Amino acid sequence: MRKINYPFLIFVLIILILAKFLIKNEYYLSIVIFGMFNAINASCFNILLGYTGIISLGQAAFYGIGAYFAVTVAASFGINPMPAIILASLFSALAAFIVGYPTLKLHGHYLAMATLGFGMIIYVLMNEMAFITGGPSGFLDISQFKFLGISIYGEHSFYIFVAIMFFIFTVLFEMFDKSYLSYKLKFIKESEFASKSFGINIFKTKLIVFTITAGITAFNGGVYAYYSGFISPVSFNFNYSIELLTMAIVGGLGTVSGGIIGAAVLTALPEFMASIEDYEMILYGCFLAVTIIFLPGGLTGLIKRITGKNASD
Amino acid sequence: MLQIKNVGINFGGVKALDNVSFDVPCGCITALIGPNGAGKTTLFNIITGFLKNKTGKIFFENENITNAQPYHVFAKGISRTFQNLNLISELSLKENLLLGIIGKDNPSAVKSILRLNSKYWHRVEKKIDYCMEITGISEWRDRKTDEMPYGILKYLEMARAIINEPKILLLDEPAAGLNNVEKENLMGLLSFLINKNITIFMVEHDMNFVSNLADNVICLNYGKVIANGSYADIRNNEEVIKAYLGDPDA
Amino acid sequence: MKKFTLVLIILMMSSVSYAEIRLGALFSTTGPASFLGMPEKQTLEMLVEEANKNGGINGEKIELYLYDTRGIDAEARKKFIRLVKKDRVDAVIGPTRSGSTLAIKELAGKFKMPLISCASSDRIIEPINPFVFKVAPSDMFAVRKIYSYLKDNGRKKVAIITAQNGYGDSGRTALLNEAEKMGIDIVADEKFRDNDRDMTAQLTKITEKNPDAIICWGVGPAPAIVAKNYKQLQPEAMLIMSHGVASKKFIKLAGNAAEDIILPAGRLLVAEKLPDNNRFKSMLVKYKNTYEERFDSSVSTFGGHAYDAFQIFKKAYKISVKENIEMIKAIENIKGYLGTYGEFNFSQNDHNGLDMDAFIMLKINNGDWELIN
Amino acid sequence: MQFIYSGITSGSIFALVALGFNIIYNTTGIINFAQGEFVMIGGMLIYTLLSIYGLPFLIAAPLALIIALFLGALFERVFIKSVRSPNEIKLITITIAASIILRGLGMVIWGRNSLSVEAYIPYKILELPAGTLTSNSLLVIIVSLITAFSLSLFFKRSSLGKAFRACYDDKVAASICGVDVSKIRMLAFGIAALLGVIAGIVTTPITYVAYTDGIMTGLKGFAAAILGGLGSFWGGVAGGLLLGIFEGFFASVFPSGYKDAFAFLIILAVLFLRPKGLFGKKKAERL
Repeated sequence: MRKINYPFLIFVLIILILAKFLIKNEYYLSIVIFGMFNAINASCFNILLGYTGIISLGQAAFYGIGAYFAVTVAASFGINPMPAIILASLFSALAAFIVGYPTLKLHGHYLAMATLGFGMIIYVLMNEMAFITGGPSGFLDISQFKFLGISIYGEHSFYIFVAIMFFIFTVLFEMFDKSYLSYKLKFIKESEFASKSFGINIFKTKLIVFTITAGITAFNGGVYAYYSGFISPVSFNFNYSIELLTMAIVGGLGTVSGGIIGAAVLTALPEFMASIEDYEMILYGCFLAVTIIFLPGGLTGLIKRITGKNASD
Repeated sequence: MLQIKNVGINFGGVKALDNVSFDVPCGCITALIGPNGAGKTTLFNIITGFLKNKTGKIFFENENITNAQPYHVFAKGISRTFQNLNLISELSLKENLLLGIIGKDNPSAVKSILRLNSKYWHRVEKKIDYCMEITGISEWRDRKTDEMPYGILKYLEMARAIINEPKILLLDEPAAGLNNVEKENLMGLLSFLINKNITIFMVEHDMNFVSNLADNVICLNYGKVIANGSYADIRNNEEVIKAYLGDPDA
Repeated sequence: MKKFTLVLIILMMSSVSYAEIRLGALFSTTGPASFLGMPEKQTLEMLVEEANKNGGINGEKIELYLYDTRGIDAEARKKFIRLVKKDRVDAVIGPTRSGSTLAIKELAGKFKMPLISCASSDRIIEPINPFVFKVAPSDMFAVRKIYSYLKDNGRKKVAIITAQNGYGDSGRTALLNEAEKMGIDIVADEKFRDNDRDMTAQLTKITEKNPDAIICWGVGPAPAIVAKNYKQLQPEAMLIMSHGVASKKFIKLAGNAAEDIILPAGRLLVAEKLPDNNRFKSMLVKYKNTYEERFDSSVSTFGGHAYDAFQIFKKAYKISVKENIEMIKAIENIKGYLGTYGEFNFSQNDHNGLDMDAFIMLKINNGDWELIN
Repeated sequence: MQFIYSGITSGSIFALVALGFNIIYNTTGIINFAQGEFVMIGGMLIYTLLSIYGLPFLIAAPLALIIALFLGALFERVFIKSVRSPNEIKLITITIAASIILRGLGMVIWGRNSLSVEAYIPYKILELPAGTLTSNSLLVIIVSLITAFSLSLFFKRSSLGKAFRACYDDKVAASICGVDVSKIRMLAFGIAALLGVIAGIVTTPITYVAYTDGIMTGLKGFAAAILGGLGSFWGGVAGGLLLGIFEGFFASVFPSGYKDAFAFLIILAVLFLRPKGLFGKKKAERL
């Protein structure tokens, strides 16, 4: 319907390519890689909250399901990483469907509680089903990542893979944003009552969105597991869901660039604050509070205001 | 066209609607009147599937739509407006109209994301233009709704309700809050719609408006139908007068 | 995005200062394991300062690069790469938690970066990674010490209650594995979470099984609550804790309920009470006194890990310079180092270097530690 | 049976936290994710006043409560009131931001170790049918119940309490009737902080306090409030007690590692079957 924002996509692409050639230090590459993982998750969260109005505090659980399912399936059945990740993504989507079926009838705080509860249950399962997951000590038996016969190992080659994945998802998010679907979701978010009376099957739409974002998050989680080479439940607890929430909000809800900018800033920020250690938490909180209080549209809104043009549409 | 049969609903012991039955005939304007709290909007909500009635049945074109989901009701060709508008303030007028149509057509999401259905979108754009024109709001098409005056929004809501070419239009107080000029225009628009063979069923308080337009008037009080007939009949009906002015004997 | 890359580029160009010896450290100084990471950090900072005052190692000053892992695997990974690639350190001490160590175990091999972990999980050194060492004794040793103590006292029916975290899980595994080998009968296997406030439900369940002893494996305040709940229910069984509570803070928290608890721990806690001819005594007392004087808080064996790790690094650095061999070979050559947890004898196949001797059995008596034989 | 006693002990704390959630929710419509942080601050305050300044308990406790009231009001002014064009999501996130700041302050001020204070009353083990309870746990239960009752009296009888209820029913109408809604909101946060600090004071001798404690306490309290029905006063109390008993029950019946999973499973089941919580009332909505 609306025109795709090609300058934005090209800008992202240039940054990604520039980063590849300019950043030689693996430390910075690893931060960018983490930033991209976070960005995809935060964008999924953004689609849920910023577009559809579903507050999901269980996103970390889907991320974890993806990571654990991919590596355990690969380890126990000897499947290649990529098919395992796809299976994990499908499995997570199925889980989201089953969970979403009863939960998405709830609203607001009740929905927040339900998704939070789901996240907690998955967290307990990750800890307790030690015969599959390795329990709290973590899962170490992760094979080397191979894709199309090329083995991907180390920050440099993973950067290329994750950057491609990230760019594909960004393009998809942008296309989604400009399609009628994003309107449909915004209608649901703004007025369920009006959307219902104009023939939108709210529940079905929400369920589909919830399922697909869970699938993407899990796919991302699977790749993350192979990148990190070790996973343990602490990476997928409630705190991570909250981190995603803050990223999406700091970046700007309801925009494609919101999740990306929020993830980039909040992934990079703690690295610069490493020297002030004790005060890092306070500063992080203040940064968040200041963004919410003074920047209604998040950082995307700020950029829009400064440049006077639309960064995302 | 729309048949209400013995519909009843309770809200915590209060009978909001009690054994309500009437028909909305095809191709004309039917008005539902009654004092505040008579159950008019409740009835609308039952018809459109937002409330589940305890008793009775609703038929649309001889098809039972009792307790159907709102989107099913809408798909049958029943479109409505609201007392409190229910527009989406963050979006432009044009985008608000989109809501009226995508729920009906349900275009493929995948095709839409991959941008494979551009022909369809051309048709949609044309429809939007057309509806904006007949409601007279074309010049503000790209403005955001929250910066528009109430009258324009009222028309926008009308446009949103007719863009999907409904068979019947349920209007909840269409004239409320409009000035006289706007009311005149609205009457013109409704007559135009009747000519387009769209049945209109409206809740309205403005008796002048009702008298000018309605072919058929139904009066509700305390959840009961107390009168049903032409405007002239209703005006002289004692019970209606009592309901509006209060019972002098009481 | 623009700003972000700009800052990135600036950071990339600003190369780091030039110190002779660069030592990296990763401790969990915030997050749930922060009360373990903090003494480690303080100890290491104290030692580095002291070493530099005394002319560094071989006359070279040590520059310390210390980062907080927040107890998160991903954070440990990021910070480890930062130490290796940006700060270009010679070796890394830490992380505090087993999970964080495991998360960077493979990377250490890839970057050929010597890593001396302060975490206890056996999986850190099994399978062996030539670059990864640990100074914390294996849970297996503590478990064996406990079991043999129990057997000596004719107690064979044991109930375990472990924390639902990496520390508790690793202890639980050791407890279950060693039980079979040593003929101990585990009658109950319960768990608690770090932030649980009441464990009477689990303890009641345990009591119904009539065990001879209850072994609680956890760190932080939760075991103190277990001790209190144990006192409340007054079961027949004796209560045994892990070395995770080997700190005066535990006694302070549990108060009266800590009395008579038995636990395996390093000698550091009872440094003064060791006989004068004990070969560990002088070194332990010295560390303990300097630490307690400087930070005004009682020493913990976790800080001792950092102490050992630093001493081992120091020795290895000297050896590697003297004999012109790699750092890891130098560590493997360290024999007979007397550390806070016993005598370290590293070898190519043993990257921990400790044995069962690492632990001694202690009893809490009148709010203080008491050696038992 | 023991699980019931232990469940009621931990449940009465959840109940106090849930009440804090409900009071703020009712007057402002916000879920205050920093509610658990108030409990942490309460524990820290009483530790500071008792152990560092060496005040007697009878001075320290009221002082802590006064500080709490002030802190809660300040919290509202700094974080909540300053949000421009507030909506639900923004307000939830600002409380998350606030909780991070409070936690960070807690760490900087009080350090990383768990702190404890001497028990306020002599330690005794009470033998009850099929279980035991310590005198300190009993104190927790009694204080929580007294607090809940006096709060309910405050809302029912006092004119200020009635103003709170008016705000809940209809903000606009309340302000027309001369209720200073802004002041009520500030007070609501004050009272919520007060509740948190009370919970912190009574639990610190038993369960200690560390700067990270707030997160889980807050989540459990939120779960209790939802279980009982958000906004329902006695629902929050019942939800808290039930949640405590559930946890104890599952720990004593199933492998205890899974107890949290079961507790949340129950909450999910309640939400699916009774979406408004066990005792929640449906507020009439105008379509």
